[in-house]
Amino acid sequence: MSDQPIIVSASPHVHSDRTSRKLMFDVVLALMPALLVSLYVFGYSAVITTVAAVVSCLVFEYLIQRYILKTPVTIGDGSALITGLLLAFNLPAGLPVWMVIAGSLVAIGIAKLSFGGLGFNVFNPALVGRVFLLVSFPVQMTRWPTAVENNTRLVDAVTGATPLGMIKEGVQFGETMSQISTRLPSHTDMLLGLTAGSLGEMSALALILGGIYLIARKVISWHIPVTVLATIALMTGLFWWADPEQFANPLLHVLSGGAILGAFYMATDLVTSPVTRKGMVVFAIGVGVITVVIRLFGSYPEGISFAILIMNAFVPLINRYFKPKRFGARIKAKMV
Amino acid sequence: MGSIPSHTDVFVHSGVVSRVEGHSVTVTLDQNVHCESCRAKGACGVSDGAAKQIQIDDPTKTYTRDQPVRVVLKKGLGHKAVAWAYVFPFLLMTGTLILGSALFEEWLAGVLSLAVLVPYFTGVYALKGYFRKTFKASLQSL
Amino acid sequence: MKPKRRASTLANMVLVLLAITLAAGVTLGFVNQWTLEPKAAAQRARKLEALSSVLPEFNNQPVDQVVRLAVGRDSIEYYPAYMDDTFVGAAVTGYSEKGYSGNVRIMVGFEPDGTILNIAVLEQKETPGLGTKMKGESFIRQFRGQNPSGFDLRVEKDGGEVDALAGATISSRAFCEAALMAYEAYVDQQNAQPDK
Amino acid sequence: MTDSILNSIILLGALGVIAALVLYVVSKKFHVYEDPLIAEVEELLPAANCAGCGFPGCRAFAEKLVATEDISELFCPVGGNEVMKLVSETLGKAVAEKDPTVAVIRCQGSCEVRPKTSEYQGPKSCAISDLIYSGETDCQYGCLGDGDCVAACSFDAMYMDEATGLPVVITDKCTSCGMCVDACPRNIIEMRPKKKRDLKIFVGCLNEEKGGLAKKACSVACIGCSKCLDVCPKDAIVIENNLAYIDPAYCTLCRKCVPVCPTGSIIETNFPPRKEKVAEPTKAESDA
Amino acid sequence: MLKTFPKGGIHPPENKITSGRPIRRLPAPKVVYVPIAQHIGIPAEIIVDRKDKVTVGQVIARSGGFVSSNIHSPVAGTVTKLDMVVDTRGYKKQCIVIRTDPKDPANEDLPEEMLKTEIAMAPEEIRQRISDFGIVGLGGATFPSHVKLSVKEDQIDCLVVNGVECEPYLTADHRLMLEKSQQILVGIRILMRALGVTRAIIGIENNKCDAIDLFRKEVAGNDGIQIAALQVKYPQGGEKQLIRALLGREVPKNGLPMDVGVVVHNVGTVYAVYQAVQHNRPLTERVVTVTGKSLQDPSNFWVRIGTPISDLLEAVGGVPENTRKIVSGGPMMGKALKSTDVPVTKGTSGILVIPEGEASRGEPRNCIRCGECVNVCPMGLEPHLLMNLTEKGMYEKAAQEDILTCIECGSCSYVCPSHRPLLDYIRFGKSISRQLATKTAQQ
Amino acid sequence: MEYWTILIGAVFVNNIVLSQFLGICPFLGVSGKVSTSLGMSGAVLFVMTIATTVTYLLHEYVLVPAGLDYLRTITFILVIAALVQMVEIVLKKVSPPLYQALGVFLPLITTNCAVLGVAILALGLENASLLKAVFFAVSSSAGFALALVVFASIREYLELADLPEGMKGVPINLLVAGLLSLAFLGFAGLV
Amino acid sequence: MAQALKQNFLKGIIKENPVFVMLLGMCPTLGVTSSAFNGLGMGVATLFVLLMSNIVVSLIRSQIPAKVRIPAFIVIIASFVTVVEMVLEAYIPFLYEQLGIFIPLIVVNCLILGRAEAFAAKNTLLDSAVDALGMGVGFVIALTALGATREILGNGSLFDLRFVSEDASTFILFILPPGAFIALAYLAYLFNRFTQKSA
Ligand SMILES: Cc1cc2nc3c(=O)[nH]c(=O)nc-3n(C[C@H](O)[C@H](O)[C@H](O)COP(=O)(O)O)c2cc1C
Ligand SMILES: Cc1cc2nc3c(=O)[nH]c(=O)nc-3n(C[C@H](O)[C@H](O)[C@H](O)COP(=O)(O)O)c2cc1C
Ligand SMILES: Cc1cc2nc3c(=O)[nH]c(=O)nc-3n(C[C@H](O)[C@H](O)[C@H](O)COP(=O)(O)O)c2cc1C
Ligand SMILES: Cc1cc2nc3c(=O)[nH]c(=O)nc-3n(C[C@H](O)[C@H](O)[C@H](O)CO)c2cc1C
Ligand code: SF4
Ligand code: SF4
Ligand code: SF4
Ligand code: SF4
Ligand code: FES
Repeated sequence: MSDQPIIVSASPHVHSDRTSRKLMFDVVLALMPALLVSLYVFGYSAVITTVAAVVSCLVFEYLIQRYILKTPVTIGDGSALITGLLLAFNLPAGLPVWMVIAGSLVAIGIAKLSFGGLGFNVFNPALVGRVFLLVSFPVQMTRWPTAVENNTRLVDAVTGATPLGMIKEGVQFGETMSQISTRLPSHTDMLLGLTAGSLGEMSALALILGGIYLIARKVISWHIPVTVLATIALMTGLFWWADPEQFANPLLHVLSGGAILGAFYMATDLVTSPVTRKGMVVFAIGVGVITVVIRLFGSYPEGISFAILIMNAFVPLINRYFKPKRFGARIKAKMV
Repeated sequence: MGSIPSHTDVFVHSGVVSRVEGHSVTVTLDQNVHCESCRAKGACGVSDGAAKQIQIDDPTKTYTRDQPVRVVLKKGLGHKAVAWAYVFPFLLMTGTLILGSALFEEWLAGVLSLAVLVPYFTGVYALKGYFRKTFKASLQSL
Repeated sequence: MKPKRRASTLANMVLVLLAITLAAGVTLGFVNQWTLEPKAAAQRARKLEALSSVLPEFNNQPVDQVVRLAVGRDSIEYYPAYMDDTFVGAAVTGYSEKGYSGNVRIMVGFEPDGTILNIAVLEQKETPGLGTKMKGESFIRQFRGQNPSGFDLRVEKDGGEVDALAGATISSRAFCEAALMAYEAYVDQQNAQPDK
Repeated sequence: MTDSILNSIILLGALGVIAALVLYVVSKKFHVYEDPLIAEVEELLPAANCAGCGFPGCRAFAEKLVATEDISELFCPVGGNEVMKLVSETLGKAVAEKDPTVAVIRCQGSCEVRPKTSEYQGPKSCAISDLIYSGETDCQYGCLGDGDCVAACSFDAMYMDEATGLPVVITDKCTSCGMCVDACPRNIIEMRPKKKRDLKIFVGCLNEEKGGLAKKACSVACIGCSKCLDVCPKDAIVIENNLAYIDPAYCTLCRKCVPVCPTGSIIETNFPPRKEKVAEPTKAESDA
Repeated sequence: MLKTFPKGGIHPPENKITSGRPIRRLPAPKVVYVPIAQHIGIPAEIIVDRKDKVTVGQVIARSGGFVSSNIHSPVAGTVTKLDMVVDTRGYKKQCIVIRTDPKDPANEDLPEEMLKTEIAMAPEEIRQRISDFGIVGLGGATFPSHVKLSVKEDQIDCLVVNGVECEPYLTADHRLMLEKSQQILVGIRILMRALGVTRAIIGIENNKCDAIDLFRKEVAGNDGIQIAALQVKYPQGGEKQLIRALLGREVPKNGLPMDVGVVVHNVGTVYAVYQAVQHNRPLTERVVTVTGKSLQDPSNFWVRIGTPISDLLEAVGGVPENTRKIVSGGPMMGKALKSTDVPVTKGTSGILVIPEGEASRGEPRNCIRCGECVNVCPMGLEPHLLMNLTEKGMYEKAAQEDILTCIECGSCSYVCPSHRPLLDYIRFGKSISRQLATKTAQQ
Repeated sequence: MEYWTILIGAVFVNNIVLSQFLGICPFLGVSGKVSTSLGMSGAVLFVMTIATTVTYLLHEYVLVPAGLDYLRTITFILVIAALVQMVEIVLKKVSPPLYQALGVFLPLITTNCAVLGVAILALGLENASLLKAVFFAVSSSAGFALALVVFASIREYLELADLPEGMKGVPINLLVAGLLSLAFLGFAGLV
Repeated sequence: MAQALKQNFLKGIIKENPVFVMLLGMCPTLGVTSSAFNGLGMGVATLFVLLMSNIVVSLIRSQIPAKVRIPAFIVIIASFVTVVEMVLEAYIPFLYEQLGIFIPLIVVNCLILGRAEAFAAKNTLLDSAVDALGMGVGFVIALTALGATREILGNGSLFDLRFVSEDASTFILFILPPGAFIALAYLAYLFNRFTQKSA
């Protein structure tokens, strides 16, 4: 026998080789294609924003855990890294660095560690950070650098409107969809990511690629992303069918804005989404409906961040009412 | 193994026996059971009826005055009680108001919608037997 | 130690409560009487303050010479100002229902030729930090000394010359609409009473 | 003008009268009787709500005190005799005086004297590891060292000694509420009378195995050799299942048993240091 | 599609390295330590004394009640002591120590008996025999088998024989089925007669194709005995899951198999029944798999009850240097041992030796609410919630969340990516909840 | 449409708890149990409706004609306090078992500032009418209920979290309310 | 005696701070504190009503039959609130507009703050005045602190004194509703940490 004392523990004595760290790094991997597209599209400013967000998230997690909460430091588990990445993905490239840092502080300090750290937060940290910045700095947060032409410049890229922004503004001016659509980028551009928008929401294609990887690796299940996108498509489709001059077509709604980023990477955050499949579907329908309501009738052109946060609040309620079916809960078993 | 007597499908409220008449026990409820998380519980409440009293019949055991007890109520009954006490009269009131507004002047409609509560509660009074049977709470001594 | 308390008999209860409510009634009645004047004065003072901030020096009582004009769903006010009986300008209110949240009401001071002297915001419920910046010097500054006859009182986005507040185009648009309303009313008023 | 004042008086006066009438009716129908004594007694209690008295909280205990005739069985360990005396005065009922007690840890199995023979991996909780197995050492009676007792103490009267891996009671802070006694799955903690200057003598071991086995598992284990029993002048010691127990009711703190224990299993607290070797009997007696 | 239960379950690496190893016999050990509490229920009462001579199969401790069982001497020899011996948890428990008499021929292995297919006994006699001959469930729970047979007429319509052996590593049942298939079939008929049923199903996981084929061949469609191949999925062998998989019936919450007209017996139990009824042999030995990737010679053994586990490990070439954990039972449900001085009991199905690298548990981290534990729980529970509730002392709430229906399969702890010790807490929560429940029941 | 605006406004956009700050004490104070908060919501619904009806009538048909606007606060609070008591008395008289069930189930309904606040706000609605005032009260209580139930469920959930020392209790409750309110900003502009 | 009074006064500020500890009067606390001045104004108005009504109740307490204590107390508080309302409208109209609906709500607030007084009404004039003063000052401090925090973060100013340029980006969120909750959450957190340490 080994000279070290024998180990005693309760069963089971074997364990699957999945760990939460591996899960997290799978997500990071899945985000890479989209990040590469963004680096190509926005150039240096994307690098700066991403690095600022990631580094500051990690640093804040370290500082707060070490010096304020005095709990073990967990920056190695990869969750703060994801929060940083996703926060950056939700910001316009080239946002002033101090704002990025403030957003990270809010995400990590307020939304995550105030609740006790990984696993206890009710709201999606990256989104809390993002929405905090959006509400506080609406001007800077809606200054979108246009794609590609400016990717080698360091500062002050020319800014353009996002497709959803153009629609919202157009509708406010009383324009019809056919007038607006002349200004809109093509669907292919949106698929590839050659439009204005947040750093990471650019390329639907790259995001879907990563999403499929996550589903294949069983990091996330298909229920949330598919339901969210289907709900968005269905609802916007209904409105579009009723009045195509007033409302944009469903394909545009699915491809534009943060719909895909949100559906695959943010609504699926394990911590802040329901546990059971049924619950996930309910949650995802909620996200989809609120997103569409905000996009079509609210004052923000894009609503998925808010929608996810609002539904985050409903998760405890959903978990409460959509429990797995207990074995043997059926009153009388049927005789065969 | 058998089924476990589930002690969790109920509401429990502690109180003190304040009067005993035969099998009818009057219990004064401690007010703060549901406010346990409220820091201001000591200072809370505007109405003077801070200590609620309820009457319970329990022929099985005897109780003495000032005995601390727990009142136990089946969980589903709480919502049912809320429906009878608040939600139904509310629906009646708003219904009357909407109808009344269409037919009469505003003030009359308003007064009517308040007045309709009188027959409602009279009706509830008439259903005494039903309520007695439905809302049975029981006592546990501590 | 404990003071003896009045027993809770019906008579006692009614009497004491009656006494207290009566006392309250008297007090409040009197305080109301007493503050009626100051309340009115305060309102007047606020108006005067707004007036003097947007008008050149005057020595008449514009508040007493106010002209009410019905415009749209609401009415606006026209306050002429005189210095020793010479017309030195007028303050005209304007409003817009297109604010981000609720109405925007402003008071525009015009020189006799219609040049804007100054603008004061009377009422707005815009979002703090966004729409509320319409009260700020840097926004108002661009209107001073402009004559709307040669200055397109619309935000740049709509083809006008007003530099909108960043992130608050809606508020800026409402502000401009109110200013334009005031200007048009002023012009109408001048046309109706050409002597002034 | 004065109309307004008059109106306000009339309106408010009417409201006042109505309110008074309503309240009068209410007071007739809603008479609430609560014994004011309950509140008074509750004031006296320490408000620790520790349940050491056997009731859910101080309020419940107060209700019980007021309700029961004979309260000599009831005792608030936190408040101790002082509070009970006040309660007795308030209620005019007799209370029993109890010796103040304090928690003691009846295990000395530090890492040094009780070698680890296995390594436990699982939740740091005595209750859970007790459920899983007999502990990291070969003693199935001793302290598991995961600190459930420390966690249970709501008065910060306990801490885990890093060096020994055993819990320590801070006697001055201990209110003798007994929560730790309940928390320990191995029943290691005992409430012993505090006596004067907190002098205590007790056997710091619970191992019921035969001497050799016990000694093998832990070098300071009680081996049930009866030497202490033989020297005890007051017959305060009983030996059962290879284990000695000193009954505080009879022990006069003479300390005779302490030096004779071959394993050093008997613990004495707060005594002045012993003179070299055998202490003079007179000295020992004066200590008592 | 192979049958299986619908919700939950996992598929850990099977590692059935001993499935090709025929069952060997170990010579009778020099000393046996026979604990008196080897079954669920009341411990047996010792009826021998020091220095008594006993022989193989002699009752040495008598059943202490209805839910209890006789214990028979596994060897011929002399009772040396009534002493204590450590159980799998490391606590000392009463046992009878018997020194084997090396000269007594009874201690030599008996010759293989001829297969005896005729069943002479009436149902009542069978039940009595099973009770007298100390037969308890060998599937793990060691529940006295006669209790399960004491059913009302027509209450049961199907006997399920559990040949699933879903635990990784273990092959005792598998080997038994291969080597004693005919005896098992006779045993099944005995039990069918005792229960008065005409239908029996043997459930076997599809990773034991040889056993399935063998049974299929031998049954040849008569007797109402069916063979069902099952998908390989842990914990298929749990009786509730097995019944669901085979018959589509769901044992009600807090209910028993008999509530849905089923009795489940392990194949080992069935074989023991055969031995008792047909050959008058009480339960004194069983098959134990001694296994582990680091062992020189992992094997299956016929082992006499009371044999120290250290002897077994000796027989496979000793414990390797790098061993850090020794488990009695399989890796999913077995108990880690503190020492090898523990005797084999009726419930010991295997000994698993785990080397250095695989012995340590991962550091637990915060739950990330991934829901994996919920997905794999075959009982439809929410293990992460149950653990949290227990951790925070909210036992009533845990009881409300059906903590007591957990079958302790450990699937949740197995999958948790955060290495949460879910089952550790759930077990603790169950014990407290049970205490609370009995307390309220008393009120 | 006007009614639709009132409803969406009171429930989502200007939720009376999350953005108007009325009834915060019960919101933060009442225990975090979902079933209790559902019951509370029902009670508040009734109390707010009846209180608004009475105060609206009192204001429009007594105070204003008599020129006693300035007695609004004092009369309203008296009337509301009396009403709450009356409801209790009536319930107790009419059906003791019902009253008893409520007593066990619900915390005492106290007059909180939400009732007074809604009664006063209802007077200031555009083109106010009794119907509209009552509808506003109903919408407000729906908003109150929504916030209360969601909040209660989150608090039940947070009982299981390892909150940092010092965040427990008041701070975390406020923080959750804040983040909830932040999320609800997304509804801005719906009306 | 003086010591006891001091204690009585201080407990309202720290140990029983109505906002941070007792969680009372949250509506005005959150609703009107978008600037330090508003917070101060609301705090002072509340302090005044609380002090005055406590004094009056304490003076006439022996005359009030037990059963009408509450209505009597309501009437007295509501009267003072109405006075404050009218005076503010007349003399500080700007503040009157800012505080809006929360002025009448002082009634509810003071009713709760002063409940101990109403219920027991057992204290002498001096005691109850000091008690009210302590509570009131605790309330003023909390409201002003919250208002100041929100104004500084959200508007870059304190009591309307700007220290960043008008066009600078500030954390607007803090003068919006969510900011009220969040700022108070962290003030309460700091308060907790601070008092726990000193305890
Ligand atoms: C919570 C919130 C508050 C807002 N407040 C205002 C406001 O007060 N004034 C305004 O013009 N726009 C406000 N907006 C922004 C408008 O919805 C709209 O996006 C903006 O006016 C577009 O103007 P821009 O082109 O200048 O960015 C607000 C938006 C939100 C979400
Ligand atoms: C108190 C008790 C009574 C039982 N009664 C019966 C019974 O009447 N019939 C039966 O088939 N099994 C009965 N069982 C046995 C269980 O169904 C089950 O086989 C046993 O607990 C072992 O199952 P396991 O190995 O899946 O854990 C009983 C078990 C217990 C604990
Ligand atoms: C998680 C779990 C897994 C089990 N796996 C098996 C198994 O693989 N084979 C088996 O015979 N019994 C297994 N059992 C035990 C059965 O549930 C049941 O107790 C047994 O088949 C009854 O037969 P017995 O009384 O003859 O032992 C398992 C029990 C549990 C709880
Ligand atoms: C599939 C997946 C999605 C995630 N999405 C997010 C996210 O949207 N925002 C975020 O802050 N963290 C995200 N994380 C990381 C982590 O779960 C998050 O930081 C926790 O919410 C912190 O408690 C994600 C992790 C995984 C595995
Ligand atoms: S040490 Fe034990 S008895 Fe003493 S106060 Fe702590 S828990 Fe209570
Ligand atoms: S004394 Fe008991 S509870 Fe305390 S650490 Fe030791 S075993 Fe655990
Ligand atoms: S909770 Fe119990 S039944 Fe469910 S997976 Fe875990 S151990 Fe198995
Ligand atoms: S598997 Fe682990 S991390 Fe996932 S929900 Fe369950 S306990 Fe949490
Ligand atoms: S101040 Fe307490 S509810 Fe508003």
